[in-house]
Amino acid sequence: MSTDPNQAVACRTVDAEERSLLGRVLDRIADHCRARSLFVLHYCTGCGAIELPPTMTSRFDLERVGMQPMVTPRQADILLITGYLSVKTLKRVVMTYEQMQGPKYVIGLGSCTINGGMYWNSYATIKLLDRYIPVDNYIAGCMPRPEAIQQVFLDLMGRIDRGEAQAWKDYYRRYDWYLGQQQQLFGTNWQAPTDVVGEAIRYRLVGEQTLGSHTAHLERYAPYYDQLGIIRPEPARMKARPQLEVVSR
Amino acid sequence: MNRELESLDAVFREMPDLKVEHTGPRRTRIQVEADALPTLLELLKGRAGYLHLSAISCVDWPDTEEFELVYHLWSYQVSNLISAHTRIPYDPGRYVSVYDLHAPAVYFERDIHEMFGVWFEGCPDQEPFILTEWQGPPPMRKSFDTVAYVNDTFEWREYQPEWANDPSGGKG
Amino acid sequence: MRPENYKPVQHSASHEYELYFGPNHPGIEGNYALKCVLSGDVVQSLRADGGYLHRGFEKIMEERLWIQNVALVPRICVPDPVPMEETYARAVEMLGGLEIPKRAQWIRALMLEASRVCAHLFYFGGHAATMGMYSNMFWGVTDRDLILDIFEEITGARIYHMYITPGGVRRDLPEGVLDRLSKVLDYVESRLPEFDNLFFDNAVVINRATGVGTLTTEQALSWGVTGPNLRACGLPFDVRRDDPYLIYDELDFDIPTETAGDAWARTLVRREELLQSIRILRQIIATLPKVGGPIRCALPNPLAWNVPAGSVYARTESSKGELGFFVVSKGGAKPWRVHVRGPSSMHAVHVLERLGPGSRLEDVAQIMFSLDACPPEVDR
Amino acid sequence: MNDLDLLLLVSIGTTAVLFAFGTWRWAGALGTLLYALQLALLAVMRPELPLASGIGFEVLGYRLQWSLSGLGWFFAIITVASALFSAWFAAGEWGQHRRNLRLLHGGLALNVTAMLILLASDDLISLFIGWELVSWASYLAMVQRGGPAMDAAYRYLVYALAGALAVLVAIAMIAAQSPALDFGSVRVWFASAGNGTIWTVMLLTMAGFGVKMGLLPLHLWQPAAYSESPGPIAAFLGAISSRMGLFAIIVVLAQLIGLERLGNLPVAFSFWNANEFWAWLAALTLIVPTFIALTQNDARMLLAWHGIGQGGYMLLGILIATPLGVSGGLMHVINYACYQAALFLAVTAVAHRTGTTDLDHLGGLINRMPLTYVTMLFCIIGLAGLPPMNGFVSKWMIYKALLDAQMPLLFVAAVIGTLGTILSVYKLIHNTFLGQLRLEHAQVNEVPISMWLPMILLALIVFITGWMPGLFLDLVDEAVVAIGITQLPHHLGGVDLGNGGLDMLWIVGVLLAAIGIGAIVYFLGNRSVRVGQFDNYAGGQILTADVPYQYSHQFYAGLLRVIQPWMRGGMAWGERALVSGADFLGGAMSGLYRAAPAGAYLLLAVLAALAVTLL
Repeated sequence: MSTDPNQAVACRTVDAEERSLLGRVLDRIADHCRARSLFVLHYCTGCGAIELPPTMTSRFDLERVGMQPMVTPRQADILLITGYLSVKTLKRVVMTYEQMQGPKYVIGLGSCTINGGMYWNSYATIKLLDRYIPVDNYIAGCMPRPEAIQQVFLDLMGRIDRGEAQAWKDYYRRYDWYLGQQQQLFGTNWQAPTDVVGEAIRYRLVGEQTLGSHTAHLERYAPYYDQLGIIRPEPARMKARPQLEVVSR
Repeated sequence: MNRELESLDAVFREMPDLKVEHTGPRRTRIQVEADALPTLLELLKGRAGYLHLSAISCVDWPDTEEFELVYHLWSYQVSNLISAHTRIPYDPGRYVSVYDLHAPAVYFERDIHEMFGVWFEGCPDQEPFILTEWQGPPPMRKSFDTVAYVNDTFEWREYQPEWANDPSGGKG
Repeated sequence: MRPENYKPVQHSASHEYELYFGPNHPGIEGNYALKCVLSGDVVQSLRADGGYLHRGFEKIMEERLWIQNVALVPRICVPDPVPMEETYARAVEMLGGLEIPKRAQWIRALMLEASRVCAHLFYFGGHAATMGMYSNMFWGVTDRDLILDIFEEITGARIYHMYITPGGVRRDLPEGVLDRLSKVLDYVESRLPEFDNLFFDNAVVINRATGVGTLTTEQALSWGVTGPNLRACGLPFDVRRDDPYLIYDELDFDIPTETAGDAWARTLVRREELLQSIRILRQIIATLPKVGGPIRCALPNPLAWNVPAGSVYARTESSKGELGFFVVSKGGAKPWRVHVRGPSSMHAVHVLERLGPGSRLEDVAQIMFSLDACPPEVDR
Repeated sequence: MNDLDLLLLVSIGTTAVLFAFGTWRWAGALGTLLYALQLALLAVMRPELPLASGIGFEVLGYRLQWSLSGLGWFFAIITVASALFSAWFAAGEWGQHRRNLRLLHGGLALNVTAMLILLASDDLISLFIGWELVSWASYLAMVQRGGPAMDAAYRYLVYALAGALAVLVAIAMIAAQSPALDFGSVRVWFASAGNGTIWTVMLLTMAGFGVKMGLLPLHLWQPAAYSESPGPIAAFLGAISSRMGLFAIIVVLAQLIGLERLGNLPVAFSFWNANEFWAWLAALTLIVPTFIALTQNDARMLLAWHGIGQGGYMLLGILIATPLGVSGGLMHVINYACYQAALFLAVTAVAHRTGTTDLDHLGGLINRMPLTYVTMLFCIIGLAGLPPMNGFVSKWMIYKALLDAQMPLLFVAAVIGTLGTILSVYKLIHNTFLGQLRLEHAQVNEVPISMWLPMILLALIVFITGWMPGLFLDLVDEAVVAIGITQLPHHLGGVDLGNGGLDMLWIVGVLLAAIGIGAIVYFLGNRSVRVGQFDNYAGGQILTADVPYQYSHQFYAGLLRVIQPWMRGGMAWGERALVSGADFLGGAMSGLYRAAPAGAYLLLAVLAALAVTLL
């Protein structure tokens, strides 16, 4: 596959309808299985985390629907935003979200993720979570009861099973917009470690708004990448490096 | 009880400029000049057993352009809480640290430095703690308008739910 | 990885390396970070990094009405919210010169002690979990839920009750709730032998926790340690007894102490405190039906309530230590300044940064948890 | 003039040529070719074994003769092959950056010659001559880098001379009682000798030959001496040099005294016999240095300590005295030579690019030096004794032989040693290749083909002979027969035993199939994304390159805290005590001489003589 971003824009998004019959059947089976084994990233972002132990442990027992807490993003399917997010935490959440592998789902727990909730006039917390990462489900309340959390999990499972929970693709298709929102908050120097554009190409999810003026900011640091030998999608950048002076004792 | 209060009185006798007021059970309020405060704390600690620095609070008074620093001290022996109030001007906004007397002061002074911008001479650690990634002014000052900041920085969700206009809650 | 952070620095030999606990770490209670510098598995230095849960409470409380803040304060400390409500309410009462009716005082004490039982049950589970023992956590959380049910019956909410308001409590107790609470307490007490078998008499746990994060009495005094952590060093100081509020001077309870000052002593003190809280609750259950009268004093119109000017410092013994609210009023409809002195602010930053160096990596989470530090209260 | 004479001549010729043309640019390549020629000669002479040399002469009534038995031939193959790979490596870019390699190439060839002479010895005098030649040749190889290498080599020399003295005493004892000193006569003499005599001779020879092998407690000189020599030399010395000691020990214990006799030789005042005594010493040699290797922070020191420990396996295997055990022990010699040489070469390659072998200064080189990484990966799997590499086969044979011979405690000891090996080789590869790439190494490149080809070839040998151990077992057979043990029935994939054999063809086949399934899923799934070094999750914190995150110092701190009470350096302390004791005695003697005038000594001597005569 070409790794030139200019060409990659032309790479069409593969719609569900355009997939072959076999592909659709496989997707259907995969979704069905996936919905029954979900790992939840246990990132206690806000005060909603206090209702998670009851939800997870013996009284409400989330494990009976096939969900388990997972501590690293690479293995997790669901990112649970348990309440208000301060700007400092949001940075980490965006990093964490980008490190999760697709398909990935986000649940915003509590009113503060929906519209700022109790902290509408706080200078430290964000008001709209879906401006920064795509959100699949919201749970209203301050704070939501374990039953509500479970209900939303069941709802999400059903949507995954039916192949409807596709919000994560939006992040790749409109990465430039999301990055712009993040940069507005964190400053234009902001850049997460994950190569989202490369992943969009990989997943064939490059849309009209994947690249734009905000992603152009990322290119400023290209010399650093060369210097540090960090892998970038453009192989041409990996030029021959100068030899080290051979030291012998 | 009386014996302990005597020692407290001895402290007050040594510092005649104090305005002492007993505001309630086990509560004493002392108004003290800024340059006399460290001496007062030292005397309280040494003579009257006020070992426990419960908190240092800072209040912003924009009318007089002053910060009010309040040192809350508790004596385990006397079971009394002294709040020592003092005021320092905005300019230069510097004060001495009482870290050498009370180690917990370092946390509160760091916090006040972060939230109000007061500089404490001699405080060993005034690195940002909570606001490490904050670019704006010290947010606890009265001059910082948080609502205006929020309106500038964040967007509001635009929705007009039906039930908001319908006092019956959508039931009829 | 923001590339502008990359200054091409030559590392020295990596005899020391950095390891980050959190902000997301299962061994840490909540969104809080510790930056450890380690050599081998021995902590060389430890730096607390907070602010992930910062909401600017002190600022937004200045912009809300006195009564609106009742809804805001419990959210400062998530695992133990009732003392927050109580302290704020009492500060406003002290400023406004309000007299709390006797019955409201008893109900408030009931809420406070029930909340302490909750917090301690949560703590046992958490402390066990930092050693990799999760059964205890499952038990603690589940037993705590029974008390949350009682809370829900009394206040309508499981966690954030907003029940204690300046002047009294929001509403009276429902019919028969004291009996149900009594049964729950019986059950919790009957569970304690099982907790003992699993946790408190467990040789593995005792060996893992003794000598970890030891505070001497002098250190505890000079570092501003309060609450059970101070009592674990042998100092029987308790705000409930030494600076009594509500009806605590009418109650009969002991102040348990230990002398070792390590993580295990802190846990043992909390176990005894749990029993003392149950003892207090039994007294309240016995007395409360006999205390009649209103549950709230007369308040002015809450939307146009100007609290007289002045400043007070109200203190409460929360499950974590001394909780103080310094409230300043300028005589207006909103507080001029509210300063929250959470017990964890001292424990999670000042004490932890000093206890960490020299301890081993596997004990860091245990030290943090045994201090029962609550990050939302640190960050406010 | 038979093949053996030709081989010795070629070897001596190689030494001469390489000393003469050592500064020439292509000296390394020339040496490689000459070693290849020697290897070919060895291959050719295989059907004629044992092959007696035409050279031989009589000194003081003793006949000196040379003859290559199957055992010597087996060790000679390893010797020459190790020299070949070392010379090849040195001929590449590594050597081209150095001005004068005369000493390196010449010293290497001299070592090979000396070792061949030792291996071909057929009587005790020639054995001793060969032994001394090897000692001095090793000294020449070790001193090359100067500085600390000089000190280490000097320490070695002290040990070697003391050991040689012990061996000389033993030979003198035998010469006083045995009619002749050729191996045949000595074997006959041993059969008739009393237990006390055998013990004395055995202890003296073991003390002498054990020095070279690094048998506890005579091992202290070895790590520094090996690790301070230049890379290819270290590879050669590490691979084979110590095994000369093992060869001599096998000659004495197995060929001359006989393993059955060893089993009947009681240790005074105990229920042990000599066989068990040496087996437990071998087990100690296996465990102690391995766990000392765990604490090393220098890659070459770590490997050198392992060299001592692995010697314990070989001796242990041979002392089991069953066909399986002896084959396993001997096979471990050749397996070990392959991966130890490759590991030293890999470490040298890393040092060539980064300038350091300090494990605290390395890390994350996997993307920068992938081939070196593959070499090290293959070889540490071999060193740790895990399938599918050849180290597994020989260790499996030793374990199995221990269990069959009903020595469960020694089995446990061997497993403990393996555990230590696994831990410390993981430390080696983790601290070198895994983890965080240090900024100063961000632009390091793979070594050129002239350097990686010999390494990779050795690594492939390690893998292929792990897959088809029959290839090496064929060679081992020659040596087993020479010792006088029955051959072990084996096939290409391993060994057949009555109570469960080993077939590596199947094991590796299943392993490859599993890897294949994984590969199919991996490549068909095609969803992998390579991420940068710092696109990593650390509890949500932002990682930056200017902070060290590599856990290298005090690796296994928890384990070491447990075993530290047993690791107080008792043997090093003993060595120092011996040195200072000798120093003190020498000082006292010297003081005595200086303080008293010669006349007083004369008077004392006369008085003493008078007293003796009068009494």
